[in-house]
Amino acid sequence: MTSSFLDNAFFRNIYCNLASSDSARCAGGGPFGDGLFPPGWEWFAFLVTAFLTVFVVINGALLGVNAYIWGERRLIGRIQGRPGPNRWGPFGLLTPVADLIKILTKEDIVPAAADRLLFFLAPFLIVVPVLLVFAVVPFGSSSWVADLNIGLLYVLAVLSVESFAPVMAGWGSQNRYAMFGALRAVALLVSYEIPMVLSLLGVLMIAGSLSLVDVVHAQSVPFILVQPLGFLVFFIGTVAEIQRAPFDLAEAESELVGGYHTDYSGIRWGLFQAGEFLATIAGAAIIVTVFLGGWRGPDFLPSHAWFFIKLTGVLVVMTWIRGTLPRLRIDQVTSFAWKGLLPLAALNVVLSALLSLIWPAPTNGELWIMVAINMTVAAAALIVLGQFGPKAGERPTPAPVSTLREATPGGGN
Amino acid sequence: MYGLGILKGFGVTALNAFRSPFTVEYPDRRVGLPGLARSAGINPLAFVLKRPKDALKAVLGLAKIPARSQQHSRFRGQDFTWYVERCTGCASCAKLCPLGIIKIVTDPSGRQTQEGEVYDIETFDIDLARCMACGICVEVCPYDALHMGSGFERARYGFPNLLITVDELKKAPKRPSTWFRPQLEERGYHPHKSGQADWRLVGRHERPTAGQLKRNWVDDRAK
Amino acid sequence: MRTEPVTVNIGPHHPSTHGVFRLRVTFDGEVIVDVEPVFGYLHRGTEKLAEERTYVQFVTLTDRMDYVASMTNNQGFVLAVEKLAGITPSPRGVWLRMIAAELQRIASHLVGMGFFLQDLGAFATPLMYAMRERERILDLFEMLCGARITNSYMRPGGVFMDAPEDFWPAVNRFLDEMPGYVDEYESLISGNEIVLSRTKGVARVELDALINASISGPMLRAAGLAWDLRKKHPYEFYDRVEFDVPLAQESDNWARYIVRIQEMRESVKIVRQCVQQIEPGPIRPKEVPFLVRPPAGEVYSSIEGPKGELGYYIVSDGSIAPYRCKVRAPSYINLTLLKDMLVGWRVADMIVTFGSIDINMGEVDR
Amino acid sequence: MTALIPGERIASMIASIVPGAVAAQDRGAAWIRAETWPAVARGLRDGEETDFKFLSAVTGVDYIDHYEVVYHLTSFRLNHRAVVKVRCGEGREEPAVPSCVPVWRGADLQEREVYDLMGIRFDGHPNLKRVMLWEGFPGHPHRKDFLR
Repeated sequence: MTSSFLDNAFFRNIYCNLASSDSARCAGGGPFGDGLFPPGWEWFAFLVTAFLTVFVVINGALLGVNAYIWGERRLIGRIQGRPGPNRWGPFGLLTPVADLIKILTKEDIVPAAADRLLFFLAPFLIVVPVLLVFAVVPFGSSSWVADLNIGLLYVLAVLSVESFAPVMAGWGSQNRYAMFGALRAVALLVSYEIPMVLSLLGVLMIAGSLSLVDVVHAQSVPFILVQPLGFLVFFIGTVAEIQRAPFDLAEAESELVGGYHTDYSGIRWGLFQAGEFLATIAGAAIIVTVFLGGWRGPDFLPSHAWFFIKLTGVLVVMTWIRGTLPRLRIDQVTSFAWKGLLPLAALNVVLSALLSLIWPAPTNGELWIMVAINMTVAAAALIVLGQFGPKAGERPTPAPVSTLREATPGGGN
Repeated sequence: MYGLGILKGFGVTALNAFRSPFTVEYPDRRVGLPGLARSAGINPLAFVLKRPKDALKAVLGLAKIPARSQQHSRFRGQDFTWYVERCTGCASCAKLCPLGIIKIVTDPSGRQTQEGEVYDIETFDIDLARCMACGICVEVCPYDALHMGSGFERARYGFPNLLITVDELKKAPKRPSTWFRPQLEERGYHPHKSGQADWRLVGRHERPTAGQLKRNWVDDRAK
Repeated sequence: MRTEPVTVNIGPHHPSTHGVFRLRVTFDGEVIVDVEPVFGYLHRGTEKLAEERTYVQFVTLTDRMDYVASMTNNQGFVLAVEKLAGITPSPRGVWLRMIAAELQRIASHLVGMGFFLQDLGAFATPLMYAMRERERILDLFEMLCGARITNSYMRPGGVFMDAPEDFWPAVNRFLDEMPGYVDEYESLISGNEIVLSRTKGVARVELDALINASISGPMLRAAGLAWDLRKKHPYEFYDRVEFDVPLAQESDNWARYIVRIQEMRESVKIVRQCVQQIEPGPIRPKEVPFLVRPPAGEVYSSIEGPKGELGYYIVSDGSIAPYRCKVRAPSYINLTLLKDMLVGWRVADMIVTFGSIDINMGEVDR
Repeated sequence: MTALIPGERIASMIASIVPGAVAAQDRGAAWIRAETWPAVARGLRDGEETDFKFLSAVTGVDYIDHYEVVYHLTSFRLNHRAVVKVRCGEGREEPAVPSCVPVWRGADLQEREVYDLMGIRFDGHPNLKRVMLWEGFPGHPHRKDFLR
């Protein structure tokens, strides 16, 4: 562990109050003199502080979910010409609370044919991995739970565990709508994982580290400028990975009613919703950290404020996308990943590799040269790829209707 | 280029996000300080000085003012307006109701008015649970005794409570809709703005003078 | 790998079946292999009810068939009754009927377009925009006849009540703003590459198949056949107004959508001309009694409803009620080719195709 | 204007397609013998001067002593319309008409509806099942003797 939550002054104070005997971390003792625990009990103090940290982060994330649900509903309401929820509490701020109470008091229905173990496990599996992501996200210049040296790898690994949950839910519900949703979710997650990981490679080459804290430190120029292609692919990949519009076809309430959570009710359904919104926030946090310079910003605001401003900005853009775009079809989604995003990501990797061969440890000026080169290549690549993409007015090849119709049993309708 | 159409769509939604919502919030509307001050009819500054408590509430987003959609005077409401003074008990409404939900029991009273013989109405039940507000009963009423109502807040627990009886019809506030009553429109009547309408107001004809009555009932018959 | 087809019941309680409609669909993976529509969840026996109701009473029941286009339902019925009973309607009543019917066509197409986009998966945004304008049309209807959805505005011989004075400025304001709103939908939807790739070429049907299957209305015009009863059989005063019949050639979901969008523009043009040409006078002839008593005989009269050819076949035996009243419901007959359109496409296309046919279950089941 | 072909004219047209097919005629319509109906339908659809490619409506009417099926035909090219009726035998028992689904696909759902609500059987219909009501519903509601 290179550094941990004890870098944060707030938690170090707590720790040092509990265990001032740890002279390595608490030079000069705690602010309030001797610690609570005698020497030899540092491990317990560490445990208590760690628990406190996790408690703060998890509850912060869940509060963030509530705030985000409110914000998204208000914003989409305004986009659609409605006021959005404004009845309960000032400006409707208590609406998520009311929703939560409603969800908690609803009947928990379990289908008779359900595979109960899978059915019960799935909602938890969708929430827990996302919460784990927040462990490595640096919220401020010295605020993080853990600074893993394999932070980015950890994020991708943990997020890919999440793709089990839709399958478990879909299979466990023994519902055909749910099964469709589950299979769609898996196809989506598998397809978008690859361009996402590839798009991060460029960042790693420039930053020279997998640690998210190091990535932020390396961004004297935000990587959205240095890695425009990488950002584009990663942003689209994230939106697809967390299954929000226009990639929400695993839920697709107009087609599959609710997708893999069709049969869930009450708090289990609520966990799915919470998981989705948590994933959105986590995805946005990763985007902010990796591409938008994390907590960095001019000094007139504290580093946390910069992080949350950027996070809010990304979330607003995601909500805006959701309010505007219709859904894609499953074959279009996957072919977009393989034919559109994957070549872009691969190009980005090659380009970044070449550039990092020239400038192994780029200075600020060299970064700006990279910005210029990358921007040019990105624009050229998008224009070239746009020629190959399905243009307006062009028809996709229809499915072979005639052969299928012959196989159809029975006559007309 | 590919993607330009999508960007155009983003422009449309962003533009709409800054327009004011078109929702009519019923029964009340949340307002900020300017809205509350406007509804009170004074400027916001004076409002803060005069009613600081309400002003604080408004700033916190908790103030509300009653709101209601602008209903046209022709709106076919649920509650019927019935003028016992004009009704002769002819039961045209009951006969021509497409669903047969009006039940009338009459008794000859022997009284005469200028418009015909009057029956005592013992029962005049309108089963609102099945009423589809088509207004044919109003259309066929020859003496303008029955009018559509202007209300729309008649939600009740249970179907029997939706039955309008003759007593309720008699007691109900007289706010007739101007549906199929052009004479009310000509007089500028609006059920929500003009207050209650007297039975003399709502008829198609002016009240005949004594001379007209004599001409109608005595002179013409003598011919 | 051995796979087996899966049969799924779409509906009757499904968010995208536009009412209580059920489809028994067999899927091979995501691909549709077989479709069997199941109707009747909203069957109310309207045609039977007509046999026990007078002609004016039945006007109120026509509202309940296609409840997003009640004005055109009324219009079709009163035209049939007028033809049967030999009533010449008052000119002002006819103009008012045309204004109401064309406004209703806009409203119906707005609903069709909005739900089509909703089925595409747009998070209710185009639907909300469509409802915003429909709301204004319903306000106009409230001015005309006191009701927003179930209007029962028309009577044999004209309409039952003249438009109030505040109707005319309101309708002019609406007509001035509506083309701008249509432009807004177009810039939100028509250029959107996702919409294009989802709808172009999907559920294509040949024109000959459409004609053979008695499909009418925008679906026919989206296949390139300029068949519009307002042009070909100008009932009311449609020969006195100028308008174009929008056509598309592709006969796919996109063509059906774009034809509806263009028809809204044309309807705005028609209403504007009606407002200019309307003349003062009685709204219905004094001599038409409330209890219309047509001579014994029969009549088939059809109009161009928002969803297709809306026909009424009335057999009269000389009494005050029709002996038999049959409604040629376009929504119902337009579903004839549903299976041919859907087989071979995917789940998502099924819902979108369903939206593009623009049916109304009240009219399908009657 | 969509012209309505008078009964006499349509009767002579039908007679030229299938001689002896017309059972009766009046001002507005022509009655056809049930057994000749499929051939007549095909002729009406493909004929040069009839050209009834579009079947507007199929209606069943209960005339107490017999049932009738009324076909409203439209031609887009010639912009005219005709009414053709088929009488379903005598009496109220077992009314049946040959189906015209092979000629017009559009008759598919409409014939099913007539079968469901009026109880007229369409021989040769590929999928003659009830539409609005469920299988096993007693009676046919559009018949005049149907009691609620």
